Amino acid sequence: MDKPTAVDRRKFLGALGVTVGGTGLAGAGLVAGPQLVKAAGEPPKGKIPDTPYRTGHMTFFTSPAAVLGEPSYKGHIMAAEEINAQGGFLGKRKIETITADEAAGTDANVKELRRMKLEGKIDLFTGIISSGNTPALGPVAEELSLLTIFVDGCTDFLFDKAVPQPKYTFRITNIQSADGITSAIGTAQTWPQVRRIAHIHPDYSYGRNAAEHFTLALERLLPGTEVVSESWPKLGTTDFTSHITKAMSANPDLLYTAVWGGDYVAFYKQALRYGLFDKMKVATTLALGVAPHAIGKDHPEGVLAGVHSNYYFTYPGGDRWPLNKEFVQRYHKRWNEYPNFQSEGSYVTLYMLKKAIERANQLVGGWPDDEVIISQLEGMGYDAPSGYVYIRPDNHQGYKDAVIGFSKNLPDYPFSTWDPNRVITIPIRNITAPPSWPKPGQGHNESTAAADWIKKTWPKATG
Amino acid sequence: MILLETVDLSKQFGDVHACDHVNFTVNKGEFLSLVGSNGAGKTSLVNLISGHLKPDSGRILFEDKDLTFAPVYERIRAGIARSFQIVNLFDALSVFDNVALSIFSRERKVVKIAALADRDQDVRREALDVLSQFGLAEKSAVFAGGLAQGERKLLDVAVAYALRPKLLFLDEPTSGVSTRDKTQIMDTVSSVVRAGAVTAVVIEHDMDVVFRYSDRIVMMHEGRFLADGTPEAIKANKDVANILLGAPLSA
Amino acid sequence: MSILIIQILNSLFYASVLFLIAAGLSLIFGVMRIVNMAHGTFYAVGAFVTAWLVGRAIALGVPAAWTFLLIPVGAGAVALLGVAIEPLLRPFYRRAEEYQLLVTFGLLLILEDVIRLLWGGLPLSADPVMDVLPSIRFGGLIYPGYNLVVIAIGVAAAIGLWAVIYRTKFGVMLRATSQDRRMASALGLNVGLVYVSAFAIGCFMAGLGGAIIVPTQTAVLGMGIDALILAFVVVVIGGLGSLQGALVGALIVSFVRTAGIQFFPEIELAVLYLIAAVVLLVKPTGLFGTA
Amino acid sequence: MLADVSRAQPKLLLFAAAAVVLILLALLPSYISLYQTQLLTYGLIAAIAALGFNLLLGYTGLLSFGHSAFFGIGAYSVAFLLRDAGIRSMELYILIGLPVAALTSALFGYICVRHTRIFFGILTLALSQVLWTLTYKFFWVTGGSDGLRVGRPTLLAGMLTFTGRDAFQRFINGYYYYVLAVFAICVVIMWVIVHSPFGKALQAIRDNETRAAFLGLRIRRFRWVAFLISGTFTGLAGILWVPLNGLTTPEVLYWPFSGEIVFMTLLGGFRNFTGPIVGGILFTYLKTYAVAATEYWQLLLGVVLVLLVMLLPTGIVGAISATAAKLRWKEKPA
Repeated sequence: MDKPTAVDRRKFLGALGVTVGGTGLAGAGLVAGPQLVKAAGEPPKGKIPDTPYRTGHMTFFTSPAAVLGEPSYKGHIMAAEEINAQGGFLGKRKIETITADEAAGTDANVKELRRMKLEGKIDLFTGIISSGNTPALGPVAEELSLLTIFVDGCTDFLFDKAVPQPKYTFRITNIQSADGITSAIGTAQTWPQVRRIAHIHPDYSYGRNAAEHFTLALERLLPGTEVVSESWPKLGTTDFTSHITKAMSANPDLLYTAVWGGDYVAFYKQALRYGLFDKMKVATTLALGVAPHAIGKDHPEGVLAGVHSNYYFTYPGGDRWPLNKEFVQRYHKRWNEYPNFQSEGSYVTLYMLKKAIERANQLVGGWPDDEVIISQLEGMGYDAPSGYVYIRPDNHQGYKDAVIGFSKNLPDYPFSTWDPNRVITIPIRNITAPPSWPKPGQGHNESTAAADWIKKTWPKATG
Repeated sequence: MILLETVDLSKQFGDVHACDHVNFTVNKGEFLSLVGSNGAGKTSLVNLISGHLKPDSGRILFEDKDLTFAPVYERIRAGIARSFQIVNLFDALSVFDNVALSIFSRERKVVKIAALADRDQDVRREALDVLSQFGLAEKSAVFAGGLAQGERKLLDVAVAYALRPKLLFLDEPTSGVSTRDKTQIMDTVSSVVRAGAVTAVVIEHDMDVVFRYSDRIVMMHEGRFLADGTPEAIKANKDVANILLGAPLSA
Repeated sequence: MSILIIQILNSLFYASVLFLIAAGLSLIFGVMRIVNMAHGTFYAVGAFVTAWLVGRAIALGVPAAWTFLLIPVGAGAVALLGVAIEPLLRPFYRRAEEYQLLVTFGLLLILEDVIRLLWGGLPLSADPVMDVLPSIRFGGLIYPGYNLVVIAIGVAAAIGLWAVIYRTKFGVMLRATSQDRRMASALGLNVGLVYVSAFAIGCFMAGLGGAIIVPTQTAVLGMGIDALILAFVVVVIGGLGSLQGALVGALIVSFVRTAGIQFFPEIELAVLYLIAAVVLLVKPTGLFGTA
Repeated sequence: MLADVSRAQPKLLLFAAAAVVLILLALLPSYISLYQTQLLTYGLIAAIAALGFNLLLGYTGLLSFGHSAFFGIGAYSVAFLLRDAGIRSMELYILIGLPVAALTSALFGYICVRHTRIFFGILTLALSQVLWTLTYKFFWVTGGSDGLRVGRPTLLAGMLTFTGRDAFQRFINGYYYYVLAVFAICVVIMWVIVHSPFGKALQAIRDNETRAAFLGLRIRRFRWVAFLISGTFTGLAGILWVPLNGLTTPEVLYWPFSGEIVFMTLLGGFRNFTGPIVGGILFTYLKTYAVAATEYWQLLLGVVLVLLVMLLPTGIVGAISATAAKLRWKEKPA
């Protein structure tokens, strides 16, 4: 590996386009866009069948991961209801949704996806939370020539290896590697003095990936940091006391954890009572991402609280980005809770598809073939509640600027939320490998293209 | 000539002497009865010899081969077989299979995995032959579990007999059946056994049966041998009489 | 040093909960000869019921200190559930083990979904209970007082159960029945009653485990399955049907687990199963098992 | 002689019935949808697994709660063969995978058959879970929770390859017949085994261990060999399953999957030869449609299982044959 050059950290972070701002301000890449909900501009061309447009939404309805699955489903349903209220796609084809439980297991999910396509005759497959499932289902979707837009299941592995040349598969949320890198940048930006790092991560690909990319990026941003403790609790662990004590025994400056969902709730409640938060800084990837209302008021303030580097409902806030304000209002009205990044992702999925269908219809008239719709999805830019979303044509991956904030207890919410004045945004293009970058197995054997890209191109920060 | 010999064979359960330095010999070709009140140690002795129990001390010699601690299957191969007092069959298998299995085992064919059991004509012939000797031929296709008690007793013996042992222990072959069946069973068993020139040791309570069929009778009491002789000699033995009458021993 | 103490306390804390679950499993097997695959789910029910009750109570403005009383209530609820379910198992007492395993396995599947039906997917927490008690200082570190209570309850449960089984008339009935069902009924014992109460006690233990742990953690879907497997490991090591076995097994498992987390995180889980397998090899009935 | 007649006739009927079923299965794909074909393929594979499992439960009287281990071993050896040796031929998968599965079963079996009843069950469970945790933990070898992908193999020594236009459709249809053939062979082999002297001996051991010992049978050895064969069959199922599923994950090693194998066997009935076959196919459909029908599919399966054990302890085939027997009884009064 070529020796990294040295640059000043402030310059470095500047070059990465890191901005720390209030939720009232537009973050990087935000451009005030048209209202989200509005009747289609041009009237549809040609004859449109009024047969329903069948979508299959697979997500976690059972198991601990249901805390992520339900928001995803709710976002999908809300978008479908709104679109159907206007008569459906192209004003004609109402959206019908059949669901399946992702918790049935990867192998059962493969079966179920085939059933949805071959028997359920779905036009679109969407949903999916687990990064263990997209690499399994992506190839199947290609196999079935089934238009598929994954909401999450964010592993780089999907488009790096499992489906290197996607035709039918897309994914809307930021990739996994962005999580680790975002937390690393957030850490370097906020606590440049930390050196001793402890890790507690769920023992599966997500935790492994987060740890690896965080460490890689931090080495460059804060040279001389060392890993002083590691724990790999099984996903679904609820007793973290020994992991917490182990981490504390190494007296680190910072604890970095990718634990999420019910596990995270159990974790922070125990960590709180073990005085962990008084002893060290804490950075997370998904702390507040899971479901805003799942995190209690007792959650400590000032934790670098990740949201899967995607979206938190208070950002962009105020009237600066009405798209989000109105989305959150409608969502809260519909479900009596606040959306998370899954809700936003599955909501935007249907609207981007809607836009692609409308464009395709303008091009070819009538109901467009999937091929035409896909051509419109590729390279599409879109103003979403979370900001500007762009689908890269080469790997069908949706990109939006990465965001991460700091936990704070505000009077206006019954749960811990983001500090409105301290939100970190990073232009996504600066923390992911560029389109041309070789994928794993093409001249390098790093776990992801991003990892290789960081190792080869990132300088070492000084000062 | 001596077929089986035990030397000071002993077995204790707690402080109960099931077998107390028993020196037991069986001669080739005889039909021997082992008698004595319950708990006299008859079944324990058979269990020790057949390998169902491990002795505390002493030796078991069969045709001058030491089988004291030999595993059960070696004793079977050496030629010792037994039936059981409480019928011990393969209830979910057909009567035919119950007997056939003994033959397969004896012929070392039981390990055959790629051949249909019913296609082995030799075994089939012999099995049916054994069954007809025991008067069970008609039942061969019935599940062993579906037989009447008397038939089950016979089949239990037949299964042991089909091993073609040199020495066959029959543990109360007539227990739990009506008097009429008793004679019928014993007639069958003794005739088959004698016809097959198999040495047999029968544990039996019914003295009429014992006196009628045995060449020699051995009497056990509290783990020891009390008397050993021809039916006539035993009949004459006072101790035996007392025991059988349940009276205390004079000696 | 203080780290060591705290890790030991952590292990004891974990052990007392494991013991409550495993002892119940063992008791049920010892008396009824049934390996209850749904046992872990009873533990989960205890957690959910308690968390839910505490949540309601706090919402109704009940002072946190009083919510302590809800812990036995939660456990009791599970005992009642046990009483309700036991008749379902009666037809299987004389049937082959595979049937008992499968019917309880079916029960597990059902209860797991019923929990979700009642309480949904979000984790429930009951930490107000925990915060009633202050934390204790160890050198530079602190340890929640409540966890010491959990340890105490574990110890109390062990002693209590021991006393019931070896020092009371009912205990004699229990042991008699576990020795020989027929003999017991021949002696005029009401075996049916013994079974119900044994099952209820077993469920109560599991429920108590869930009830005391939930304030320190959260009630989440699937917690029962993990608990079941660990309880299995415990009883396999200690010996199915043995109380001492459950105790020693729980201690071994939790200390090994802690050591695993501290020193060799990679094979933390595998080690537990290996221990279980090894014990079964050298002593199939477990360290204290009979039968 | 009587015996011969009474035994020969039902056997002839059996062969006739089997032939008919086989022909029907062979004709089916031309009448059912592609999806049904692949689901049926899953079913046949499950049937092979259950068939092997039942040699242990039904014929030897040992309840294994760890057969997921052998299914998983089969599946993962294929995945490794593809990833590390670049092998794509289904035949090679089977030729190399089977010995691996056999060795694992031999090892596990050697340890497990020292015990019976519940201890046997728990020991198999514990050992299979060791395998599960290792697969789960050593993710850089096994892909951890992500599992390993397996592309479509070539069939019949490369004569059939599946790439390009509607490869998937062609693969499913081709693979169905491939699996059907293997399935038929497995059924014949297993049928011979259980009707061989060895098979009879196993049943004898199941019915009455003591007496079996007094026929001179070396009980533990027989159990061991039975375990080995059983595990190998289930391993073969795992081998056949991966290419169809496209990947393998630690889930197939996790104990609930062992539970599913037991479930399907009881569903069909473990006292009949055909029980596990019927059970395997039925269970595949049952679970697939339960998952599709409701998010409370677990509850559904649970209820089915409980009702099954309560009302049809001998399984579906067992119940049918019982009723059939009753009817026959009515026809000719004894």
